[in-house]
Amino acid sequence: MEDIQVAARVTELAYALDTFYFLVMGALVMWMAAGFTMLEAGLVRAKNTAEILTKNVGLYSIACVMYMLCGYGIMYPGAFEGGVFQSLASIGSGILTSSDNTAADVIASGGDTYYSGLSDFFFQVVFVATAMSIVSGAVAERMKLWSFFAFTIVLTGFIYPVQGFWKWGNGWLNVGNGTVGFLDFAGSGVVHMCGAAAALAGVLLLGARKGKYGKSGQVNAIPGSNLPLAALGTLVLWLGWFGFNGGSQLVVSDVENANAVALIFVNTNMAAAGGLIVALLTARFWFGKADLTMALNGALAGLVAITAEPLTPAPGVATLIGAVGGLLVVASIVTLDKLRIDDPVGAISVHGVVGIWGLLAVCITNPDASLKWQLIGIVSIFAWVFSASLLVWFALKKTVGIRVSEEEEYEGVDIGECGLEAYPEFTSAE
Amino acid sequence: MEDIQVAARVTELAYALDTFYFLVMGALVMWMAAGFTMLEAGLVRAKNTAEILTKNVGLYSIACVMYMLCGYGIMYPGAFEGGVFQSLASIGSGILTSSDNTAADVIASGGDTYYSGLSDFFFQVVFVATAMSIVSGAVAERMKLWSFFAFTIVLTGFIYPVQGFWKWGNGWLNVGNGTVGFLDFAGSGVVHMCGAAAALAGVLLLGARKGKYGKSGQVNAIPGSNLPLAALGTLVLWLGWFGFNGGSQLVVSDVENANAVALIFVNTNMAAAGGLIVALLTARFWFGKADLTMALNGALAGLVAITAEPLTPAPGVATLIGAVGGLLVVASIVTLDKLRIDDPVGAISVHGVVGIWGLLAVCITNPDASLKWQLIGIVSIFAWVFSASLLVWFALKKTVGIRVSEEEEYEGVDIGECGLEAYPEFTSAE
Amino acid sequence: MEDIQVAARVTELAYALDTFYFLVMGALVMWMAAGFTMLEAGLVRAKNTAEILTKNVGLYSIACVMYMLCGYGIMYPGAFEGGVFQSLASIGSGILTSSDNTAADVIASGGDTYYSGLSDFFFQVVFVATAMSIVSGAVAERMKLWSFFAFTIVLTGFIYPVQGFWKWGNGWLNVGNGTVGFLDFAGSGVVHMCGAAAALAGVLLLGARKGKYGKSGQVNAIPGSNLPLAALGTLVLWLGWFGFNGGSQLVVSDVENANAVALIFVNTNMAAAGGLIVALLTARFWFGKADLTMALNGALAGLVAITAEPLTPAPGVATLIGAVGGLLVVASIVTLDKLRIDDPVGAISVHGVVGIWGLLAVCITNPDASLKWQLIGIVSIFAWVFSASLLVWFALKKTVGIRVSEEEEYEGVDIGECGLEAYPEFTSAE
Amino acid sequence: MKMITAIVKPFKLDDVREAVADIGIQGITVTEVKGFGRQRGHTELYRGAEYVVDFLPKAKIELAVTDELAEQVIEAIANTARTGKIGDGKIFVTDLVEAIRIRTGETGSEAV
Amino acid sequence: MKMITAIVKPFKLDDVREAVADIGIQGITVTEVKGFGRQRGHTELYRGAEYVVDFLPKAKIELAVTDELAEQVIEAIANTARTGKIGDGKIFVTDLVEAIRIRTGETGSEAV
Amino acid sequence: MKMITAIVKPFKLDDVREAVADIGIQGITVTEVKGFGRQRGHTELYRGAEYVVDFLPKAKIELAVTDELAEQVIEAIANTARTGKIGDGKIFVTDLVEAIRIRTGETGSEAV
Ligand SMILES: Nc1ncnc2c1ncn2[C@@H]1O[C@H](COP(=O)(O)OP(=O)(O)O)[C@@H](O)[C@H]1O
Ligand SMILES: Nc1ncnc2c1ncn2[C@@H]1O[C@H](COP(=O)(O)OP(=O)(O)O)[C@@H](O)[C@H]1O
Ligand SMILES: Nc1ncnc2c1ncn2[C@@H]1O[C@H](COP(=O)(O)OP(=O)(O)O)[C@@H](O)[C@H]1O
Repeated sequence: MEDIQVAARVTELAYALDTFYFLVMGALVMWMAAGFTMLEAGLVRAKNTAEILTKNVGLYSIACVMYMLCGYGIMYPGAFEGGVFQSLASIGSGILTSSDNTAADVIASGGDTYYSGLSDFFFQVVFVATAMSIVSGAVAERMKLWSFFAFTIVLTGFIYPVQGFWKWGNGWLNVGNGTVGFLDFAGSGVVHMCGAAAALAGVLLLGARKGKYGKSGQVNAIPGSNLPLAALGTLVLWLGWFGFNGGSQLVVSDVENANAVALIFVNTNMAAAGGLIVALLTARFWFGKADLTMALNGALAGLVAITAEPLTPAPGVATLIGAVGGLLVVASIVTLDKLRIDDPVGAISVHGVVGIWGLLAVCITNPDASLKWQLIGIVSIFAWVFSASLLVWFALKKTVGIRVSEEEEYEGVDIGECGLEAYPEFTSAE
Repeated sequence: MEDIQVAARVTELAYALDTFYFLVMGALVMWMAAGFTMLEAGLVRAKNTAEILTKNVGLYSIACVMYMLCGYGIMYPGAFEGGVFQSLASIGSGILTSSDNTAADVIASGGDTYYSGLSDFFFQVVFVATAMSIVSGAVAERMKLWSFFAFTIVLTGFIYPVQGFWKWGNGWLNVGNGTVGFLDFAGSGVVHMCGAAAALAGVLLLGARKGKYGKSGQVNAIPGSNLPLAALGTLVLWLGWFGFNGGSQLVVSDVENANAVALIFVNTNMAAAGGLIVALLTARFWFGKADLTMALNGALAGLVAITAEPLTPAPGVATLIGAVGGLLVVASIVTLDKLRIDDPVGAISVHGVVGIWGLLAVCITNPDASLKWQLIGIVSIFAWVFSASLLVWFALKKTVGIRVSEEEEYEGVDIGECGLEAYPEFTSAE
Repeated sequence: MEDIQVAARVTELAYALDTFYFLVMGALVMWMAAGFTMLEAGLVRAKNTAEILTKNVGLYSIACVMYMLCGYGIMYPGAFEGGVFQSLASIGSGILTSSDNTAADVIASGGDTYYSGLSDFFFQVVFVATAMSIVSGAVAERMKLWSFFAFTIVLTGFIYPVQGFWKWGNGWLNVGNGTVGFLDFAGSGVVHMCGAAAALAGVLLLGARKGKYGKSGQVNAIPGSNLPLAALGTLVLWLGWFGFNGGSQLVVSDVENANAVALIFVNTNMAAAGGLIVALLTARFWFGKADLTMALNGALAGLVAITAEPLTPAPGVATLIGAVGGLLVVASIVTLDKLRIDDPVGAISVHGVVGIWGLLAVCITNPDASLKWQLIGIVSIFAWVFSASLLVWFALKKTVGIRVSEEEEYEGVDIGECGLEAYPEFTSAE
Repeated sequence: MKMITAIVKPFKLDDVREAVADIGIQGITVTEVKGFGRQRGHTELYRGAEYVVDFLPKAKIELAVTDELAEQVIEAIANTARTGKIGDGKIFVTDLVEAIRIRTGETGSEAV
Repeated sequence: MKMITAIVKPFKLDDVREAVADIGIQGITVTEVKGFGRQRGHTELYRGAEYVVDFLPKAKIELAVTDELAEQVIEAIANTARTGKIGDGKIFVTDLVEAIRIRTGETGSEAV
Repeated sequence: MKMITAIVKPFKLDDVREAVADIGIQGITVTEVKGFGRQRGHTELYRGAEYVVDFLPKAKIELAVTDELAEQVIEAIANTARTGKIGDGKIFVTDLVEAIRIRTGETGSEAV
């Protein structure tokens, strides 16, 4: 081989490594869909389990299609020349043409074009599904299936991409190409708080599950039916999060980036561990018992907390950032219950409250961050997603309705919506 | 480093990347074993769950050993000098010597030898297990465990490799080194339809489960006992399929191949999403309810449909190919029930009927495909696998028997075959 | 690019590939935490399930924190200049600084520094969690939760790292830089037997579960409550083990190492298959039934057996090494029961007895191994871990106590320790 | 003494328990049962095949009471469990020959 | 009125239900129970240890009937549930003092 | 004949079964029930919210016996099931009008 050929081959190899890395990370994020599915299936009652499964696999599929049809075009207008409208126009010709960077372009770019455009789409599409999964847990056990899917279409095709564009599509929140301004490395805000804001809007219009809050103000427990599934779901999410945060570095093919990805893995893991331990201890001292479900929420809180900035903290600091998340999530779950905001799986606390903490915590370790911009980002994303979602939920409520009948809720949405039971042979205590 | 050294190092790096990619993809395919296990465990009754678990972990293990002993040698005669007989002869010396391509050979090949031979074996062996997993679901709840294992030995060691050789071993179906002739990128035919054909032969000789079909012609439902497991299994398969299709590109180490793998990931994902949505809608409009199990089968149908050609369709087209699969699978499940072909998990519909659709759909997007060759491939593979399997099932039926006693079927095969219960503490309704 | 630049770029690429490989393998090992969690949750009774889940997610988190705080420093003193004390001292400054190898250093090292230091920490930390997971299964259904966590702190922060240092930290067992002396490739001894020794010490002080052994000497079965979870856990471990063994090669970026990793994958898979088949057959012929739980233990035994040396055996030999493990594990489980050593999940047999077999089996295929050194390694690791653990368990027993009250054991530790039930809606037979 | 056995809709269980507690009944025993009555089960479709759910979950409540209280208890149960819709359930009364409190050995109306 | 309680093999449940429905019985209540009788359970091996399954699942069927129908119902149950093998079960009959249909308040034989 | 119904703590079930077997009783039927008695349930916290477990699992044992054996059986059950703590349970006795062994058709005291 001649020199020039070797150099080109090296550029191609780097492109291949980065693309492969991106795809593997994306596959891990896709796996988070299984995590949310199991977590939520474990935390609802048996009679609502088949429906929550249906919601989760359905929302993932709808998210993929909507994001392909228009979401990706809205969020990354440059990705398609001409943006969303052209993208919509191209449905006939196959949506997302399968054309990608040519070898010649890549080599000519000297490494600036460092991964396949389609691998980027793949990574992005699994993110939007994550945001939507957050909603399904919060509205569980009482929402109409098809109204939920209708909302899914709007959130994944429009509401999410718009604010995603603000930050990651190089919109107004992404000042100075992301070096100053609002900082959100992998999406504590863009993905997690976004999902939580949409969920909160839904929960407010939907109301609490029957029997959750007593007349005399007491909060009744409605225990989850299958905690092994909840634990499995949490561990799946923990694993998937290595892809979520680790892939958000976007490149791995040189020493600096490889080190960065390694640090992100370590920090992601440590934050989850810190969150879990502190939530478990908090539950132990507050309630007297080692509440497993709080520990699981604590791990997820740690993960959400570190997501906004997994790269600048040292591992010990990452552990502490996660630990604070673990404390906050327990306090938040209890507080929301006091406020009679009924969130069966704790999604609003984990992704919303702790998402905000994660965004603020960026200022602790990243010298480029400013509290002002973090607040601007939080407020603007929350305001947009919450109000847009509220509008959609409201429209659905006034038309097709969003809540199942009282009788259906009593009997379980499985029979009503899906016509089957999740565990038909196991007697369930009433 | 001198130039020549650098060039050699680059070749080695590419070899390492491709091998690593191949192993990661293979690990994902291995993970599909867990997917089939959970899917099938969720769709059978509680009293037959331990046995279906035993079948699945057992068949995977047997498939690995048989494919090592002779299957790989039959399918890829060149892989061992001297082919299967030499391979068999080499048992004493350790089966599959651990020797692999030397660095010198690889460098001398200038990149033509681009991955480890053993990584290829690993990838292939998890494929054969996939084919066999398809069978276990279709014959569930009534077949004798050890007869099933006997069949496993023959299918994985002989029946599968023979037709695998026809196509991927560069046999008669692989005209022009795979550029013309029968096209089956990752195995809609060679793996999925193959498994379905073997399953169909078994089901025909085995008969339906007691109580499945009424005297007056009605079809009775026998609900699956644990739908969260079925959903988990489907999501595991969905993830594993990225390896199944993505790994079948075989190379990732340059721009073109990296792009190809990325496109395969995207198309695989979109086809599954399309299949799920359409199956869910079909069930909704046909049966009036959002039947979760149909949605899950729909996702798998989408995956099977795109497997024959995940590389030429644009993502939108891939979605549609999957969507048609989702429609077909619902229709096929209902039709097979009408024909009194009792397939508890829908395996014949998902892998057989939709596998054929996938093979035919190649003609839509791949200009190199010809309907003639696709039909030749379908007919010849089906004919071979079905008739060879029928023979083996028949021999088993006439000797050791393939069906458990009526009493054992009533009490559940778990107690009869495994001596234990899957859920001993949970009262099961009868 | 100039020559020198290209060469540097190639070195960087190799570093990136090795780091990425290391992280992916580490993520697979982290996934083993889910495997242990599901396996153990499936094999205990329903009333003790939430607690075993809590133990598993808790121990993983504690292991991560303790290993960061001091374990890693003890095991690899060079990793932090100044070792553990400096490491402890650095808590204030963030524990494990996030600094890593610079690009300049890497290039200057000419490839000798071939992966990120943090990726090494990540890989190592998931190993220590594995060791600790082994303990939780053996002491299940009767140990106090917080005493268990106290032990976790000591094992992961001190007992494990000390013997880990002996071998992998280049201590006295690692003669000639690991070429002669005690050989333990991926940790049949350092990880698995270590965990089993700690478990054995705990079980001896703890005693058997109430009702496990009758007055008249009979051994009573206490069936696991959820076998699909046990099967899932086993398959998760099987998958994770590719990372466990495959990652222990540490490098993948040239032909030789890529081939080695491929061979390790193949051998790991074959050993598990061999172990499963033989355990299933053994159970069939010994007990008359295809005991699924024995098959699952057999697969794990095969994996443990090959872990000490997955690189020198040819695949056929690896299968046999695993097969012997499968035989041993069944015999060992029955024997331990005869000795009234109550291990609900078979952890001591799988990881201890078969771990020893794996270490001895190194001598069969690796010419560098010596029986003498293998025995020295086994005895010294076992003696250290067992006696240190015994001391800690004893101290805990004499102070806070290690066993729950008889009443709590009867009612299940879930209510007592966690204040909730794993399956609150499913009636459990008593 | 009388043994009163009431088959009621499961979601009425808590109300019934409170109603009889108000009269002073301190002990009841509840069993999950399946009822076939005039109220028919429903037909579902699972994978396109029919699925007749012809039993309905009911709660069976058993109360041992003194003869004096019987009438009052029956009334309380009937009033609380009534929804007016099909499937409301039944109350059966049998004679109780003896009752023993295991802990103390008390018998007769002391024991119920 | 009589309360007829039959303990039968679970797989005979559907047949029994049809048989008594043919006589005109409209309501029955079924409970899953465990029976210990002359029919012994079996011994299994789990992980090499003995595992005595000494209870057997049975279905308990309760029917409140008028005195006239009692004989006929008992016969129908006995004939349908009989397999001739050990473990076929038993039928017990007790006197029913009163029966009330909750929905309508009807009592006595109107109510059964 | 008498029908003896005992509500006992579940973990006493095996002891009771052995005790009555010693007297020669060959058949018993066991149901899992939930008991509300003087013994109250406990309050748990789940995710910080209260969770009243106000029913307690109990085992209901039913035995049909001849009049002669009744006294002895009741005593055996009471003695075996007694722990002296609250929640020990109760024994109820009703008259049995008839008993039939389905397999053989035997009736009366032959059948119990
Ligand atoms: N004759 C009977 N014997 C035993 N149980 C009965 C009888 N009649 C009704 N039941 C029980 O009562 C429940 C309610 O009965 P149903 O006929 O639906 O009420 P209604 O007569 O008010 O319509 C049934 O599901 C069944 O469990
Ligand atoms: N005396 C009894 N009291 C209560 N239940 C009984 C009695 N005898 C039998 N049974 C119930 O009937 C079931 C069948 O009894 P079994 O003795 O096996 O039948 P057979 O007498 O026809 O052999 C038992 O499992 C038990 O549930
Ligand atoms: N009057 C009753 N009618 C029906 N079941 C009763 C009655 N009294 C008690 N029981 C049952 O007996 C169980 C034990 O009763 P409990 O009041 O706790 O015992 P004690 O009277 O010895 O304190 C209760 O849980 C309930 O199932």
